[in-house]
Amino acid sequence: MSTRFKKILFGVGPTLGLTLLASAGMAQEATEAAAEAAPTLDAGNTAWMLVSTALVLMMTIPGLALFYGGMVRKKNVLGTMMQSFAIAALVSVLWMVVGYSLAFAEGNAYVGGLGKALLTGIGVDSLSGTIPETVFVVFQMTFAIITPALITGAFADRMKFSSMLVFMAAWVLVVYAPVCHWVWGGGFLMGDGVLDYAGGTVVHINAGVAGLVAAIVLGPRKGFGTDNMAPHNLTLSLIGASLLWVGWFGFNAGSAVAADGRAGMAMLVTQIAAAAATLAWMMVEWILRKKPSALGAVSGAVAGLVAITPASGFVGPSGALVIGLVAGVVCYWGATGLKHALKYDDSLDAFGVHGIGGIVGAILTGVFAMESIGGTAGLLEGNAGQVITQVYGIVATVVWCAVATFVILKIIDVVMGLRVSAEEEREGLDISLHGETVH
Amino acid sequence: MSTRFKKILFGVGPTLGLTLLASAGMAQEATEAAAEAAPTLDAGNTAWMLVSTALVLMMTIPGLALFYGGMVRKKNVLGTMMQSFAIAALVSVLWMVVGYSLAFAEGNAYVGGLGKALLTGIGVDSLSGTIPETVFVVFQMTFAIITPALITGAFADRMKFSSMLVFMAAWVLVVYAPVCHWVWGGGFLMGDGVLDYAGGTVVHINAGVAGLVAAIVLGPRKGFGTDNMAPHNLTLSLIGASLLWVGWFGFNAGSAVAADGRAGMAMLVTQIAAAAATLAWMMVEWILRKKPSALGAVSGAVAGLVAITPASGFVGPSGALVIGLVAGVVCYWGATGLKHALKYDDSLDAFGVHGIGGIVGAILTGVFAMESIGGTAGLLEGNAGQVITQVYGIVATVVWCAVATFVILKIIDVVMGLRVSAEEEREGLDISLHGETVH
Amino acid sequence: MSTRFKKILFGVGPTLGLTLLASAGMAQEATEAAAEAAPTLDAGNTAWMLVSTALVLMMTIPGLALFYGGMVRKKNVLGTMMQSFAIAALVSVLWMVVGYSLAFAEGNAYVGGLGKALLTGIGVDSLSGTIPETVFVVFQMTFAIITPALITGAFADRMKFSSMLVFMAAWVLVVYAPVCHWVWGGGFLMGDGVLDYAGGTVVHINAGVAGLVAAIVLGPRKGFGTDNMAPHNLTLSLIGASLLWVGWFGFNAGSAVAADGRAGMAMLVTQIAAAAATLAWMMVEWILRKKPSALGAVSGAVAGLVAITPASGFVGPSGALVIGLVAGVVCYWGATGLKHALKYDDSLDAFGVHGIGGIVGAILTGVFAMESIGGTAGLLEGNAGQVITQVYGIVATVVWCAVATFVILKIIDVVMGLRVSAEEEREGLDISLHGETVH
Amino acid sequence: MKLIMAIIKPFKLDEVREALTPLGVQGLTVSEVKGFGRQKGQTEIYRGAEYVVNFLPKVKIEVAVNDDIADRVIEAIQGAARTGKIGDGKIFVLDLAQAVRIRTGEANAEAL
Amino acid sequence: MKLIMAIIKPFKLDEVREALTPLGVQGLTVSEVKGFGRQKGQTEIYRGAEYVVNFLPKVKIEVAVNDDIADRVIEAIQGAARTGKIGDGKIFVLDLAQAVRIRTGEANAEAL
Amino acid sequence: MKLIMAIIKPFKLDEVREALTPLGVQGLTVSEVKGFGRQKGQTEIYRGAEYVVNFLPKVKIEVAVNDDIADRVIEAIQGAARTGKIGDGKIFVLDLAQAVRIRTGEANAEAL
Ligand SMILES: Nc1ncnc2c1ncn2[C@@H]1O[C@H](COP(=O)(O)OP(=O)(O)O)[C@@H](O)[C@H]1O
Ligand SMILES: Nc1ncnc2c1ncn2[C@@H]1O[C@H](COP(=O)(O)OP(=O)(O)O)[C@@H](O)[C@H]1O
Ligand SMILES: Nc1ncnc2c1ncn2[C@@H]1O[C@H](COP(=O)(O)OP(=O)(O)O)[C@@H](O)[C@H]1O
Repeated sequence: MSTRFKKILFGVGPTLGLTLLASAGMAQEATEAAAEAAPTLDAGNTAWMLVSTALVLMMTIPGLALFYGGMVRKKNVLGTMMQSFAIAALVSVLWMVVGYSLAFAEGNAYVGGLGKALLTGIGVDSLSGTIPETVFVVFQMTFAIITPALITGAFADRMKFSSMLVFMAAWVLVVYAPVCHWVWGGGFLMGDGVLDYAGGTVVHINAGVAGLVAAIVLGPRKGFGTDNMAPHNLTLSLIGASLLWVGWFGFNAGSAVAADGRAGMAMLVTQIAAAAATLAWMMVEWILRKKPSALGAVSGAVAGLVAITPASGFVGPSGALVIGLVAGVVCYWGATGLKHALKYDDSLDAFGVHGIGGIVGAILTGVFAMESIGGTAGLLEGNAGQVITQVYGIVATVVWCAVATFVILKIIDVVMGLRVSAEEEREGLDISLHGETVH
Repeated sequence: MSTRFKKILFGVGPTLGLTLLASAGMAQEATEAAAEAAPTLDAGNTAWMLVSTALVLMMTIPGLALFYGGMVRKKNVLGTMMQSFAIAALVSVLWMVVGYSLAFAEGNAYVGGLGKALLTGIGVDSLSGTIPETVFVVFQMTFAIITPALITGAFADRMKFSSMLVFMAAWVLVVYAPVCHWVWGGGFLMGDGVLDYAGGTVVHINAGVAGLVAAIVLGPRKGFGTDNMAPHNLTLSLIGASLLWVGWFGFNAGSAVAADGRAGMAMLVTQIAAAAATLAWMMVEWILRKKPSALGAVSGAVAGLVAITPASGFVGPSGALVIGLVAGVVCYWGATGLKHALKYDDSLDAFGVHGIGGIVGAILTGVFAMESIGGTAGLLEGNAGQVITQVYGIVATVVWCAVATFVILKIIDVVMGLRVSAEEEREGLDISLHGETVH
Repeated sequence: MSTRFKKILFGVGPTLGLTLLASAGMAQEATEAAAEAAPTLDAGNTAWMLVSTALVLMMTIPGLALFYGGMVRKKNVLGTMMQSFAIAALVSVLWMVVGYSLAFAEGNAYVGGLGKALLTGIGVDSLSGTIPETVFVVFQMTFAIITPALITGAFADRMKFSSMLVFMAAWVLVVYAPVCHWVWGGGFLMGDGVLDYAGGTVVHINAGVAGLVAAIVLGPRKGFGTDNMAPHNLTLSLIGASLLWVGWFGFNAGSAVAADGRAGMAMLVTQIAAAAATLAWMMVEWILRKKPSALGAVSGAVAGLVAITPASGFVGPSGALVIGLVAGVVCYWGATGLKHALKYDDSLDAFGVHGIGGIVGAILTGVFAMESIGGTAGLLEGNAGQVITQVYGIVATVVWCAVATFVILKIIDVVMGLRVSAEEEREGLDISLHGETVH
Repeated sequence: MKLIMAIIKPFKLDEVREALTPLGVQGLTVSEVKGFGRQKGQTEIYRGAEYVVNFLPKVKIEVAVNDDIADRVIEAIQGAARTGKIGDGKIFVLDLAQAVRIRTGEANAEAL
Repeated sequence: MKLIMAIIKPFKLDEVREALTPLGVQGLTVSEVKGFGRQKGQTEIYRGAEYVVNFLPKVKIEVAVNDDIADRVIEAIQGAARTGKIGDGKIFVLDLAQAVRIRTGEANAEAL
Repeated sequence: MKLIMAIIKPFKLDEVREALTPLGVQGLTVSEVKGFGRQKGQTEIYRGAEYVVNFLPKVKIEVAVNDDIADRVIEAIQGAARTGKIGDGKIFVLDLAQAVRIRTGEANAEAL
């Protein structure tokens, strides 16, 4: 497969460059197939997708903002929440201008074209399957928002706000949009049969790996390992995790792009996996640390939600139960043992939970996929090859994401620097970057 | 009717035992009637039920977690929120394994069978009426989650986390699932014509009575009546109550299992009753205590929402207005006069608001039910018998719930103890049970 | 047009008076036209409207309550949140009793009749277009709730709770209901072709102007300009603004009263405008004040959401982008330069953001309206007259709102006083009005 | 006069206050402090990161009294604040040169 | 030198600070405390449970000054903090044996 | 005995504590205070309203020690808390008349 990866590495970069320069081609229906299959608008499906969009936006603001905000020290809570909020705004505009097009417009195997830049040709009557394309655009926009927002957990408390914005802008266009195209926009991973129902690869592995790279490039927080960096207010994290859980129904069941049986099954397995992972993480902690913590419970829930994401449209309740249990245990290790062993400061465990959880989920999707649910059989139904395909999808994403993220960060570091000054870091982001404090 | 109750007491217990041992019968459509009536999937109804499910989950996490979390002392806020969160996870898994089956699978008049244990036979295409059965499973799951979570308010600040989990697991299977079967799963109360649209009996009376029993069995908090136990942060409770209110639309209007006129009417009366009760509680407080409090306003809102729950699909706007006003006043008494008179420590008024409010609502449903709305006439339309039937439903639930809850608690007390040590209680649940604190 | 205004001033008052006295006429379908056009219930549309209603309620509680609560000093947080909560309850009941009728029942050009007082004639099967009229009633109720709640930001920290309730009751009936009738209920502004898709005029200009008048009539907070009145906890405001943003999808896309292409486009432009305004405000602050603040970012988001409100069903993505950018910059000025120049204490910028933003949006709607989207062309498509019409709508609303609000406040001031005592103001509303504190 | 400063366990505050009233102490000032000493705190664990809390929540009472009752006040505090477990705290006594009641300007004895 | 400790009503802090500047006081330290005394607090009521707040929020000012200005400082504080209503607070004066400015190591008078 | 009161920059607390242990100091009491002095605070801006924060977060350490080690304790604190930048804080030394360990009733030297 190595040749394949050369192709990716030496393929995507240039193509992307070219595409960006290329003059806008003519608009094309985003999801032709679907469009042909069901050419008329369905109010029920549209209603569900309008709601799913709202739910996924709620995952980032206030969900993720709170989840992360509660875990940092008090002096950084506004700065942390501000990152998610500003990313929501920044990416929305970028997505409208060119992101959506790069992901979903007619293009090549690696990246979409510019045919839909500025949403050209998308009118009030344009359909994407049975729903208005406008809804599909915003729904996908909310995914493009939460992915970079997830990364911020890895470099909490120390990145310059300006550099963070520049980094996210570049990352969304150079990493997110292409990978989104690979898997959902008609790119090569889609063609190769990689299963990722709601974004285990596109969203979580992608964000987790980018976070890991960022944590390493930026280096640890001052006082990491010595100072007390206990979460300042876990009630915020509990609210955030709860809203993430609720919003995840829009994320996974919404990925059916319809209010149908598959959406229902996606919701059911999402609930089961989240619950199982919560219990699993709690139990591991109870055994190893004598006390089940609230942070552990919510971390487990998120781990389970991450792991079920790629699987949600393909597996059944029992598969979901196992995926949840495994994710709870493995992500606990990812956020504790692994991190402490390798000594990087992935401050809020963007990689430990989303990276690891995404990988677990992607692989187990290949194991538990059921033909009767998503049309594809997995290992348990005798299709061992699917697991290989899943691993292949993971590797492709990890490689491109890691390389591109590293390059982007290094360039920004040279141009404008990545970290706040030691003084500002000690004073806290709230006052030093934003001129505000929580009184 | 006494014979009837003997039958219940001596009927449910054994039957439940037997059923649990019994080998799983063959799967049966949960709501056959409905299924026959409308055999095809309706995307609009499905969309609404997907959303209602998300809304009801939101009621517990973060809604109820915040509502309760804000009312306890700071040292217990994480432990309190953790209870709701852990219950959400625990009950989800239990519901999938056997709870749903005990409530909705073909069984006898007292409890469902094991035909749907592990959700056997529920595929991506299985329907429950016009929506996927998977959606019905999760929707009902969210009811099974919030009911035990409501109980936790009664024994706040003093129960062992381990014992709490064991208690809730047993309670959901021995009390909730059967009562749910009685009223909604084809059990005897359904047959006898008891009206409970969205769970006044199944959810609120059930939780309230269980809470009262638990508060008495566990005994009061250390320092109850002497120490200052003022709510530490009512902003949390205000957020929680607001999310409960919003989520309640899914609870009541969602109980129509369709996006139709009856759902609309349910939403309208829910809003009116909640509003009326808020004003009523506020006014009573204003008159008796000279100041209308925020805690009073939100307590009133919850009281009104509880009381309209059984009535929501049966009464009209004017009925809702009266139900709300009555609930606001009576629950104020339940949470103050009654409690102080009887001296039990129902710490966050699980019984005072949910028990009393549920009873008020169940009875008034019999008074204000309109044939034109739910097909059944109430007292005002000349059907006095309905009130008797409602009372009968209440008594049946109260008796079984009280007895079973008491027995379960006593057993757990003997086996592993119910309360944390005096030392742990003083230190607070956050640090002593979960090793965390809000800084 | 001056004659026109005389007619308004001397027309609405009396008419309203008469109407209120008039005996209830017979019920009439609220939106006849619509009803005729689409006489059968559509489950998809109904599902979306049920959800939109929940979303818009969520905007006020907890959304707005948190947005405002975080901006005041700690001693006033409960009192501030309580205002939104109590208004939600009060207006719900008023709306049922007579508000809905005054806005949507058959009436004259200035105010609706009493034909639907107490929701007479609205049954479980009554339709409003393709959705149950009950749903339309609650959906509109949530608009009637948030509008007065928005006003409270202008007189934060100093108004008596009792006077506040009386004021809001009067204001909703004398100002909100009529203006709502003018624009949406078949009143003269509707007839004259004023475009206001989701309430830029009815909700935001109306609330903003009322707020400005209230701020001036009540006078500034004690210590305004000298004491430190920094927001006590912006994490609350960040949560609130996020929930406002999410809920706004129900507000704008819900105003399509259907789950269709126009709803989708409304959602898309809402997202774009909110994002653009967030970035705009942030950038202005960054340039002028050296630091982009979290409060600035969320203020920008709200400004953009306000400005796109009237435009949402009429403009496309590019129009939305411009509207957002302009709103971000102009509202920044409204909340800083303008306010400081004129020296009134619009404490939380109800006018600066909602009044100014609403005016910007109403005018730009006339500029960017596209025939292909909402059926009406704007300035850019050669219909310069639309801008005039928009201005006319603004002036009509501003004049009536300002005059009526002033009169109502003055009367209340004479009868019962508007402000708390200096002592109570210093102690804080929480303890002095509600007998509670955040510990 | 003496300024008596006592560092005690927070939950003992009410008992101490009640023990002082009979001695004619009409006022005192309290602040939340953190104490470091022999008593060791609980461990907090967040995703595997352990933090032993060295600084434990204590309450500091400051009460100005006349010399004549100083000793009884000290005894009363010690008696009421005592649990016998490590961490009960300390009582420090300082000489108070002067005291003024702001409202009236009364000085020393009358000020207390 | 003297260490002057004043317990005042919170909203009087700025006035007091401004009253001290003209006397050449260049620094002071403030802490939030709770005061128990003759002044009675408001009652909080939660679902019928009443709590009379005995401990009222006060601000404690600690300022070290040279003996020569001590009396004027005390007067200034008393003048600025006074409302005439019960609960205005107290001023306590302690002898200060030694003072050091950490940054420079300067001692006593120079340290202030 | 002496009661040494030091006002330092918050992030220096651990260093100071560690500097005292070798001197045999077994306990101390800490409180969060706000300091006003030469050091000027950052400006907070909310919708154009600027607030210069005059009162900066500081930590107050109170430690009772025997006379013999008092000077070394003062030096240790000064050494550990010093950054050389304005705002490092002060050390105030008061004579301590008496000390009692609540748990045991031990007095003075034994109480520390
Ligand atoms: N030398 C000291 N100076 C000031 N405060 C002290 C000193 N020693 C102890 N304390 C305070 O007394 C509290 C209790 O002391 P500790 O040694 O833990 O228990 P005990 O008082 O029973 O010996 C500490 O938490 C600290 O606040
Ligand atoms: N003996 C005392 N020792 C220490 N602080 C005291 C003492 N008496 C009063 N205070 C402080 O002074 C504050 C005001 O005292 P109080 O008796 O309420 O009013 P007044 O100072 O007008 O007599 C109290 O809240 C308390 O903080
Ligand atoms: N006269 C004083 N009395 C009490 N505390 C003081 C006094 N002067 C300064 N402080 C405290 O010391 C802190 C530092 O003083 P400052 O003048 O800012 O810097 P430096 O100590 O370097 O001169 C102040 O924030 C305040 O808490």
